[in-house]
Amino acid sequence: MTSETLIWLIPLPPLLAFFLIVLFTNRNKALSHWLALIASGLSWLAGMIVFFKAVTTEGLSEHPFAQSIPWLPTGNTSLKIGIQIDPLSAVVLFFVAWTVLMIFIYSVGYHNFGQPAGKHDRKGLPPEGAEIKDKNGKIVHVPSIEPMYSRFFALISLFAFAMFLLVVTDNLLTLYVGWEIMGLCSYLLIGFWYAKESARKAMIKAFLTTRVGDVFMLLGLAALYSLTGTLNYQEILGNPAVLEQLAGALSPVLGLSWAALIGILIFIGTVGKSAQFPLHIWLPDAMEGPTPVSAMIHAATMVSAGVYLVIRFFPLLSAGWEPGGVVTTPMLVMGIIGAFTALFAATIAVAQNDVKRVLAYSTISQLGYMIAALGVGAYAAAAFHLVTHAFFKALLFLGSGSIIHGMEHGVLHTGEHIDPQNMLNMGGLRKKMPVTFWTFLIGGLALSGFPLVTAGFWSKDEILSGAFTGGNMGVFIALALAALLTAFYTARQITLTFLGQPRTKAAEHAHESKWTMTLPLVVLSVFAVGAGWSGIPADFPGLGGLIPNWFEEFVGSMLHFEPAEAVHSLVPLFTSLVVALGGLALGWVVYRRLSERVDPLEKPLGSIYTILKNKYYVDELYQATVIRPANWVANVFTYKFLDQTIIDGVLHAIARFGVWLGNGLRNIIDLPLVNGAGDTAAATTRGVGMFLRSKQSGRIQQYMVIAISLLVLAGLVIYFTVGIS
Amino acid sequence: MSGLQIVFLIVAVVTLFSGVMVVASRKMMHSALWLILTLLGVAILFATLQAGFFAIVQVLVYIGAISILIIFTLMLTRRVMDDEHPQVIKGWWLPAVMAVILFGLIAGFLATWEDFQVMLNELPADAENLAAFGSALVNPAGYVIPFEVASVLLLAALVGAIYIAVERKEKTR
Amino acid sequence: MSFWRDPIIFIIEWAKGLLAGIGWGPGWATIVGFVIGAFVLATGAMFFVVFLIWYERKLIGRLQDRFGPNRLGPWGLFQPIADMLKIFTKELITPSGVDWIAYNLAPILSVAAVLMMWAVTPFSKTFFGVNISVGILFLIAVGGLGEVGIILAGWGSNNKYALVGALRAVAQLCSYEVPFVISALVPVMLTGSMSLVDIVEAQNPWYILVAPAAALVFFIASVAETGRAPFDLAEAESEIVAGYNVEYSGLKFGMFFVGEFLHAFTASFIFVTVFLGGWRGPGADQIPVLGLVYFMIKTFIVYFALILFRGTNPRFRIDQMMDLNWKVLTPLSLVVIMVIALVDRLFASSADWLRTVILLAANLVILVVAERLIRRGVKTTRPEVGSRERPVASPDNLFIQPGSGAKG
Amino acid sequence: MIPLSWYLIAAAALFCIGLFGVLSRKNAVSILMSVELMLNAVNINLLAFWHYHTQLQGAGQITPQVFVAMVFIVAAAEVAVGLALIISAYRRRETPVVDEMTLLKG
Repeated sequence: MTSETLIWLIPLPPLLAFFLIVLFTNRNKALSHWLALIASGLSWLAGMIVFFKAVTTEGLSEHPFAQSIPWLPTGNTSLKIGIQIDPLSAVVLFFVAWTVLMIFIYSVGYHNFGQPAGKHDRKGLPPEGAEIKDKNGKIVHVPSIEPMYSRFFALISLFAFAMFLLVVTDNLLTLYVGWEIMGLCSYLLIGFWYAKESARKAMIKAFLTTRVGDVFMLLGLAALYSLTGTLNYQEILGNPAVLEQLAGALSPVLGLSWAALIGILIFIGTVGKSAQFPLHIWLPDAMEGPTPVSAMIHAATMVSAGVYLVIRFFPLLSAGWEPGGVVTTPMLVMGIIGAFTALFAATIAVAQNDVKRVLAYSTISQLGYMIAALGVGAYAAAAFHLVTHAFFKALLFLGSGSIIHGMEHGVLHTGEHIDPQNMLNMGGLRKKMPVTFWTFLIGGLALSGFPLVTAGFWSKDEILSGAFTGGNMGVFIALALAALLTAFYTARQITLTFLGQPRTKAAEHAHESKWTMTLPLVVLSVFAVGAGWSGIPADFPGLGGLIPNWFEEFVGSMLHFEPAEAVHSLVPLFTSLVVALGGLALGWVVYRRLSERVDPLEKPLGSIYTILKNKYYVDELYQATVIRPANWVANVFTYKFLDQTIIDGVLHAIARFGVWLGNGLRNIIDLPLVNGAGDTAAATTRGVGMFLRSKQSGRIQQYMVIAISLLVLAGLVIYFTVGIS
Repeated sequence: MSGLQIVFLIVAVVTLFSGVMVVASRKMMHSALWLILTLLGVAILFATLQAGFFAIVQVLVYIGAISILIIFTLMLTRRVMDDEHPQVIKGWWLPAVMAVILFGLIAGFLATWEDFQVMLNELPADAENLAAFGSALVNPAGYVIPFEVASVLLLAALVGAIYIAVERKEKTR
Repeated sequence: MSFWRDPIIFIIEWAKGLLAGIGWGPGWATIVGFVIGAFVLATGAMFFVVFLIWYERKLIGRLQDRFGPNRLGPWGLFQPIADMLKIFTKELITPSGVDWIAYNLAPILSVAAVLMMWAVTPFSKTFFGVNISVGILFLIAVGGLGEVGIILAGWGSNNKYALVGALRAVAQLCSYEVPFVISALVPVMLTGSMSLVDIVEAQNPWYILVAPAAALVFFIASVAETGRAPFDLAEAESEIVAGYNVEYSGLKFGMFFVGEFLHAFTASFIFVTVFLGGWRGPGADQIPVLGLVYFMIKTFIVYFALILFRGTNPRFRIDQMMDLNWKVLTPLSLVVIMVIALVDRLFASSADWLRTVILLAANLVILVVAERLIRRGVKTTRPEVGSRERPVASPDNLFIQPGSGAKG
Repeated sequence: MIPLSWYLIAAAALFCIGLFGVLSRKNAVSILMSVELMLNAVNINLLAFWHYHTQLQGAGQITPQVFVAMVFIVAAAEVAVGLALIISAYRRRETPVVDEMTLLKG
């Protein structure tokens, strides 16, 4: 089998699994999860083979594995469907395959496979737990299996299909298809427990918010197709002539070039999908889904798609840009939005108590990093951070799921009524859940960029140095501050959760999750450390050159120009060292001795803390600026003023006048003259109607005779007027 | 006048005559039998056009399937089969006049075309290129979509016909 | 070309030469040749039926532990001739109320349809009526004319039994055309041509060895197409008197009778043509007349099988007949054609013998699987029909004398 | 050797006969038969033009053949559904005569 054939086959097993589960096996839980697991395993296997083939192929970026077939003929051209694996999609495929497989395995344990069904469990609600008798005949509470277990596996299989499709495709159209299928899946997965009102609201919010971005993206896509006549990556991005033309031509909007306009439109799609600043509000709410798994899909896989898209379209976004030169408009927009989002989300994360929400905001912040990196032209660094972030964020989310699972176990055991997701209720879990602790620690250190060892350090360092050498000091400072905050809230999270003493009884009774949940943690923690070593900069003091900077060579070959000669400076390196270590230390010091369930920062920060806790009131802002005004306009202006006062008033006046006039006229003209004529007309109409009624006989043939007669008549007329000449 | 022309004239006259009989006979069964003769005549006309494949398919589909189906239906609706009453509607002369005028019009319009009187010569033996025809039907660059649509149509017709014609029994309690 | 190698073609060439000698052009000579050939073939076929009837009666007799015809002539060989004479001399009764055209056209059509099939069958390498490029389609199309004949008979007779018989017959024939056509597509696909001549030439080895499953379906479907036992519902004597031909007598009945025998024989030689290599055999390429001999031998073997089939199987009920068609043969033939298409395509480049072996294996697998599936659907225990015990024939019974064996 | 015009005229005549049948026959089955006549007329035309174009351009033309095949398919589907409808209507209303099916009468 050639690589191309194999690539075609990558997305198919999950799709097949989806249909099989939905159509046939949804009654049988074990069979359903085996189907899903085997399918994702097959995709993983194929993905790995393709990845290693791609890595060992020389000059892959010039001659990617690609193949396409015509799909929809549209006039002279035809929309094609095809596959393409180049260095960028190869590395994305690598981490997608791994994380997807791990999620699948993890889900088996997370949904309590092998546990009895709960008596009060209903479809659409999280399982409440079951009562069983243990050996001594005592009734104990244990977690119960998810009632819609098969449905979950079907949905994540479809999700995996869409993600693989998005990665292996060679054109924007198929990418868009995968993109939208993912949107649908995220809608369904966020609202997986659809009986909860909050879940329903969150699913609608996520769907609608991302749709805003998607509409703009579709506009960009349509513009691109109408200008170039193709949506294929190679034909647009691999062709300098096309890019040059697009960058040169002026669009009708704001004096932007077409390249800039399309770039911004596509970037708005990313803003929606990857939860960047104005459209970030859906992501924290998306945590309503089945805790870690869906959250991690939304945080580690799907949002990566948005970043993948802009990385993929970087040649277009940066069309006309020379390294070291003035950045293009889209890049400027990306730099500003990315840096702002990174800092903005990091500050919010500091004040969140929900273990998942911290991670959600952290995700937004890290995605902002990548966008900002692209904004300053650090192409390979962005891709690198995308990969490392996917691994350690997946690890953190799965870890948080494990924590919550352990806490839920404790809650079930003790019967306490506390929120198992609130970090203030935890503490001291280190001894109860050692595997989770160590893996979570690795993930957390990677996230905060713990020097030299973790993957996060290398990628973040590259971004910082990219921002520094890119000469964009504003971006650099914002990112550095964000990194400091990142380290701080990470330390806060770890300290609150694992260190110190248990603050509730439930935390005392928490215990380690099953191997199906811990195995993915271990695997992912290996990558959270190891993935960084593939991209150590060659000029790093001390370590540089020990291992070749493979990643930059591999992915960097995608760009057709040489990256700027890096003026290496120790400033960014020191910055990243200082912010990482400093933030971590600060977090540890502040939260080390927490015993009561109150955040020690709440008092000193005062109102700032409240603002942060309420996420800068963005939701409320939208409520006040978009939703309320819309309601107000509808109610007060349109209904009360326009409708009731003006229109109705005018109408009433006309009516009154009409009544007066009518009364007058009636007696003078109407009764004698009009009525007489009217009656005659009515009688005539009636007569004609009676006559025509006999023509509507319900006999089709009669109608047809009439139709044909007219046709023949028309034919005769044409024949004797036109035909003869 | 060559032999083929004579054959054509005889066949055409027979075909048209039996066509008239299809619409004119009082007995439905006779009308169906005349229809078979007409269809056979059309098949022979196909053969004179050197479209042997379609001639055979005409016999296969029309005579072997369609006319049999029609006769079947006639047998199932037997009450009127022996009906000796007029089978045409009262004002039948109007459609007749229409048909004649329409025929005149078509002929008149056709006569204005310059190639109307062109002779159809004998084609080379491989003109009816069935292999090319067959592969065009399954070629994405050819007619695969119409072909697929037609297959779906046939399937839908099959299912629909069964659904419509099946005698629904009252639900037994 | 010597006379002995290919006598028929020799005679035809000689006759053409004779006509040319008189001064007729080659075109007219061909036309006259066709007319004479058709006449000779048709007449020959009709007389051949006489022999077929004897053959069949003899065999059926043996199957039923009787002697069969054994009085007139050696081994009763002249018995059918006597029957024929009797039929010729019988009165032609035309019942009142019949539709004259339909009533009289029906027997003619039912024989003509069968005879038309002889026009495209290659009897030997050189001896065939015409080689049309869509030979197999022609066979099926002409089969449709036979159905018209039956319908005409049933309707024209103005008789309820006849009508019911015709309806049954046509339902059966229409239904069995589906697996018939699909299984006939297998040889077409393997050959790449619909011409019967090409199909015979391409059979190396015989297609029954390549696609036995298709051959089985084809055989059963063609038996059903002939309307003989066990598929003789259309003339089930015990149910609807004699089916569509109940109102016919004398020679008109004889035509139906001849048509049926001829159809059975034709079905067997079509099977031979399509699946058993037609005239192929050692030396048939060099000496075409040998091909004719091989062809006849094979045909009689198949015809023998047909009679065994007839003699050993009870008649189907109508629902069983339909079940067999729609639930067994049609799906089976669809599976067979898909599998063969797939295998043939996958192994298109490998050696011929390898492809043959793989196709054979695939067919056998299909047959085994189908057999398993059918067995699962069959009710193994049949419901008891009567509750009381039936009287058993015993020596006490007055109608059976002890010691007198059944003698036919 | 036969002029194209003969075919076209014959087809037109057959078409008009069919049209007359559709417009004037009472029985639904009859109408269906007349429709078949019209379809056949169309097929004669298509094949005549196939011959004409093949002769004109010297190569076998595929498109007319495809059209003829489509007409066959559509005719088969139409007859199947049409006859099923007629049988169904006959069961309900005890008549296949279209004249008596005047549910749309105003």
